[in-house]
Amino acid sequence: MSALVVVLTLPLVTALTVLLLPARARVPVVLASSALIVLAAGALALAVWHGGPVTLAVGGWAPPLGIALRADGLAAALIMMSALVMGAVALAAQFELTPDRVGARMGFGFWPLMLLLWAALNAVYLSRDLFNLYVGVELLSLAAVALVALSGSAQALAAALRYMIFALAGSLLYLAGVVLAYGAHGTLDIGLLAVRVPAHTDALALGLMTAGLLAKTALFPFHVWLPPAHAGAPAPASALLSALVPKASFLILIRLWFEAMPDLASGAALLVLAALGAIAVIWGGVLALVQKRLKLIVAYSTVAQLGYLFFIFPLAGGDGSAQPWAAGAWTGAMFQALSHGLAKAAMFLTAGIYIAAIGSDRLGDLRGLARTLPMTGFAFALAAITLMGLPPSGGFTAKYLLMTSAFAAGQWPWALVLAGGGVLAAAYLYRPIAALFAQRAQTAARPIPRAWQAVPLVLAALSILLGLLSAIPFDLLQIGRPAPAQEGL
Amino acid sequence: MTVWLHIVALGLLASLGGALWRVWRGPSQADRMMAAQLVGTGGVGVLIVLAALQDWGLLVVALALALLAALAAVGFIKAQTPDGAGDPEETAPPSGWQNRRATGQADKRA
Amino acid sequence: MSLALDLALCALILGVALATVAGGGVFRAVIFFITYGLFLAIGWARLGAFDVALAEAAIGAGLTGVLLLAAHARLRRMQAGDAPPPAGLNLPAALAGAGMALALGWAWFALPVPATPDIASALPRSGVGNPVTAVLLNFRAWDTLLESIVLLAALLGVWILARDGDWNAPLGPRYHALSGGVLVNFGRFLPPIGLCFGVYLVWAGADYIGGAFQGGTVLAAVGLVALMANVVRPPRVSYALLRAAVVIGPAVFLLAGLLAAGFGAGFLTLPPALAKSVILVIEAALTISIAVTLALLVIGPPDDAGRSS
Amino acid sequence: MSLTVFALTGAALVGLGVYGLLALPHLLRRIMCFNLIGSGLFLFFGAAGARGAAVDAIPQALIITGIVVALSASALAVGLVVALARRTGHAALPDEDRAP
Amino acid sequence: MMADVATYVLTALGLVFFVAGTVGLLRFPDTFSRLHALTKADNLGLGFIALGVAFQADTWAQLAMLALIWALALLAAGTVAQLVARAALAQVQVDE
Repeated sequence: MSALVVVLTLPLVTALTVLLLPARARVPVVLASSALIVLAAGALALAVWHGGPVTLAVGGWAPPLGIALRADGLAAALIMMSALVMGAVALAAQFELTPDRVGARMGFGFWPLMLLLWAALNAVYLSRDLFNLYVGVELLSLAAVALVALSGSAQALAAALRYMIFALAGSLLYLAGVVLAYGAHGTLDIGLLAVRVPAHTDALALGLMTAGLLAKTALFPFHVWLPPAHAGAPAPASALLSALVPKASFLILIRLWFEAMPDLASGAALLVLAALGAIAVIWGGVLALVQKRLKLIVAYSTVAQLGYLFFIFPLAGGDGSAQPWAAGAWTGAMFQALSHGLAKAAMFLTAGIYIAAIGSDRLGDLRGLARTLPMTGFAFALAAITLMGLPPSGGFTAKYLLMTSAFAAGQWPWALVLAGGGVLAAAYLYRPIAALFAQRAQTAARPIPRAWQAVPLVLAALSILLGLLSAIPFDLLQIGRPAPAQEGL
Repeated sequence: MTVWLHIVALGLLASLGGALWRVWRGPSQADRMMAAQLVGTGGVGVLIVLAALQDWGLLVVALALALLAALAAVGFIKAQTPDGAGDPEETAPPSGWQNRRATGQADKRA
Repeated sequence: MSLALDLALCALILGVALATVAGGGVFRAVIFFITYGLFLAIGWARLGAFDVALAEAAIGAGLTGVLLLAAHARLRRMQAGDAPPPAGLNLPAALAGAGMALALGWAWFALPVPATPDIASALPRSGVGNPVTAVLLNFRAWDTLLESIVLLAALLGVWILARDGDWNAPLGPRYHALSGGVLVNFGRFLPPIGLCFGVYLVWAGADYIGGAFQGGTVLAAVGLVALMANVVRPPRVSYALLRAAVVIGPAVFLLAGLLAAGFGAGFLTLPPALAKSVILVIEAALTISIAVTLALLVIGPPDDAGRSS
Repeated sequence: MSLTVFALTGAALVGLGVYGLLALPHLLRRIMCFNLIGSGLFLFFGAAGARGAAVDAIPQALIITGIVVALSASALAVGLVVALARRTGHAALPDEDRAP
Repeated sequence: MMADVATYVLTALGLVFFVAGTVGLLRFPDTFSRLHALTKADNLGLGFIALGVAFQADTWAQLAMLALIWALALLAAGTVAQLVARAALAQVQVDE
């Protein structure tokens, strides 16, 4: 059985199993199968590395009748990153979300929802079919909304509902585009749409799908739902929501613009997308600067960090073909997606540890905690290095690639935003770091198991390692890269 | 025959349009619900006519509609009771209906 | 003549939708929404999409209606049943709505008529005669499998909305009814009919109108009537048989797909010779899960009425 | 001709739903508006799929999937509204953004 | 031929009952009289429509289905009318 089928189905199989198991068997099964999925993700990446993109026509029916799945380097990398984050979150959640700490309801609910979220992510990463992507994204949204609501407080419920409204509106806009695409071309397959006979309605279809996906990716001005939702969820859930969920809708955007309908990319549209990204970088950073709670700072930082991803649209190309900087910008944005995922998950997990230790994540209460919990403080600082884009982290590689392509393309405003965003990130992350590493401890902390403390440290270290060993992911990301990402939109 | 069945379907739809006015006007919730019930029955009638007109398979749809209309009505009746879970025939809620382990008549039977 | 019928039907659909959006009062909007689903089902019948008509009649007009009615009743008891109606026309919203409608209207006239996938020649290898069922259970089985998981995710999401203190209580509100009353008798009489009809729909769906989702919805509907009449008691979240019923559909579906992959045929590939029986087994299991899941989605999380305000 | 009538009805339903979604504060009404938009899109889709020589079964299958997905989402949304109202007494979201 | 005549007459009768039910629904002054008008009229209306259409049916299965639909509608409407009347009696509430 191929690794692709395993990463696609094992989260589902585990979710169904967990529903049938007694409470005490739950965690061991999830951890064991998480390890298996990480291995399968590695095997898939290896298969892609050696043999090029892996494809599968589900049910043996080729498009346009059936649904095609395809793992290219990008999908394999995202699957691997998600598997690592999921595995780490499962390890942290076994300490944090035990029934005696949070009650039987949350202790039960988190696990199947997390696994369904995982299944949805892998399904979206792999799918080549626009309607199948719709179903996958709906599964993702429902599981994510439920995770936001998990704590049950009025604030969390309001945040979940606001999220749900944006997610549903986004789904419907996307669906409208899918309807027009099938209505005009009789196919939903991304590969077949790339070779379609152009129709007048294509621009409308692409616009509707893009608008819907932007709402789900929380790009400015659709970002208002994200901070309360990500800050209101229990920390392990926040880690998943912030690190992974927006990447899925972003990936669909990439598939649409670079693979299905690259011929429709106009300079103005690309400019708008990147400009919204730039505003998100600045605005998210400024708002993160004025927050008083650690989880809110980290959540607003997600708004800012997601903004960088949209620089891919004008920079991964230009007016000619085969510009040397195209590779830089495309790969840079993907590095940003990967390193942000690892670092952001690490940050939310450290926030969870602090809340478990002192019952609060207010900056004032965090003073001096790095003395009592040194591993956690170190993990936060490492993750912060990645988010600020300092060498030698994965975030540095990402921003370096984006910045050099911006200069090479002569589009220096993006470089300016990259630099400004880095400064803002340094500023808003300085505040929690300064508090954590303050001289005297403010609050007495409950003891935290060392194994729990090690989890975010490993994730943060991975995000640094991504920069140190950037050659391997760099080459993996080039496999199966769509032609427009080489020649530019 | 085809023309006549079209006319019947159109007439039914027109009649349902009239019933919708009662849904709009109310004034009581029961008025609205009963008018909706008439719309449901009329819809079953339209589907029966369409079955003769287009495809007899539509009788299946008509049957499903009849069944589901009953469900909506039961849902409405439940919603009309004081705690939203009762039965209008229990003129007063059975003593201790708040407590599910208490002695509601239905509880004893089960 | 036929056009006149369609015009009248569409006018009713639009009028009812307008009343849902524009009318004051949430209860009235809910009732109009129920009739909307009904007219829409007739519309699908006119379009020749009988399977969709069946799904819309069962889900759109029936289950969604009950869901909204019950929610409105609960909100009313919390004094949240109504919000002050917005004053006048919201101009930005009207512009957005009109823009969207005009864009789609324009698109209709601009859409080319494409060549569509060749279902007819693949149908004999699919194992079933109803092309819609062939698409759902064979050609695009992965969609349908994910969709059954979506239902499960929604159910889990609804369950975790319970208050912590209610978590071990039976699901849904505490229904009660007058023993020997009209409601109880109805709740006893209807389920057998619905059971036969639901099973018929699943069985007939392979070659004719119907299918697992429609059959499951009908079963869920009569199940709900039985629950509301207090003829059947809702179980607790922890009840093993309940968990099994919710899981069996997706589980059998996945197992069939993985077995196919294990034997080298490829994930979810059904060999034509076996396809019919495999599809029937999957549909039977799916029907159970869909019926239970839909009914439980409607009654909501465990809610111990004794402690509710 | 009939197909055009249904398609344009679908488009109008989407417009109505979008209006209601943006203009109506009560969350149950917003959920109904979501369903209006979804069913309007499906109606458009169904009409589009019936234009060819033979009726295309794929849109029908996708619509059935879509109806079930819409119900799942509605059920979760309704559950959230009821849970929110139970804690706050309101079935509308607070107007001000939590964002400063 | 006879069958067609029966269909014409019976469906026309059914239509008349439906229209009468609607008129009663619109014209009668209070909830309870409206309820009465309604249940009588729409059940008879549906019955005559079903009977009329039955003369066009080709198979016994279709006849059985028509009978089942009518029986179910009759049962549901009877039950519902009784319960709605009780509910309305308990609290004649005017919403919104």
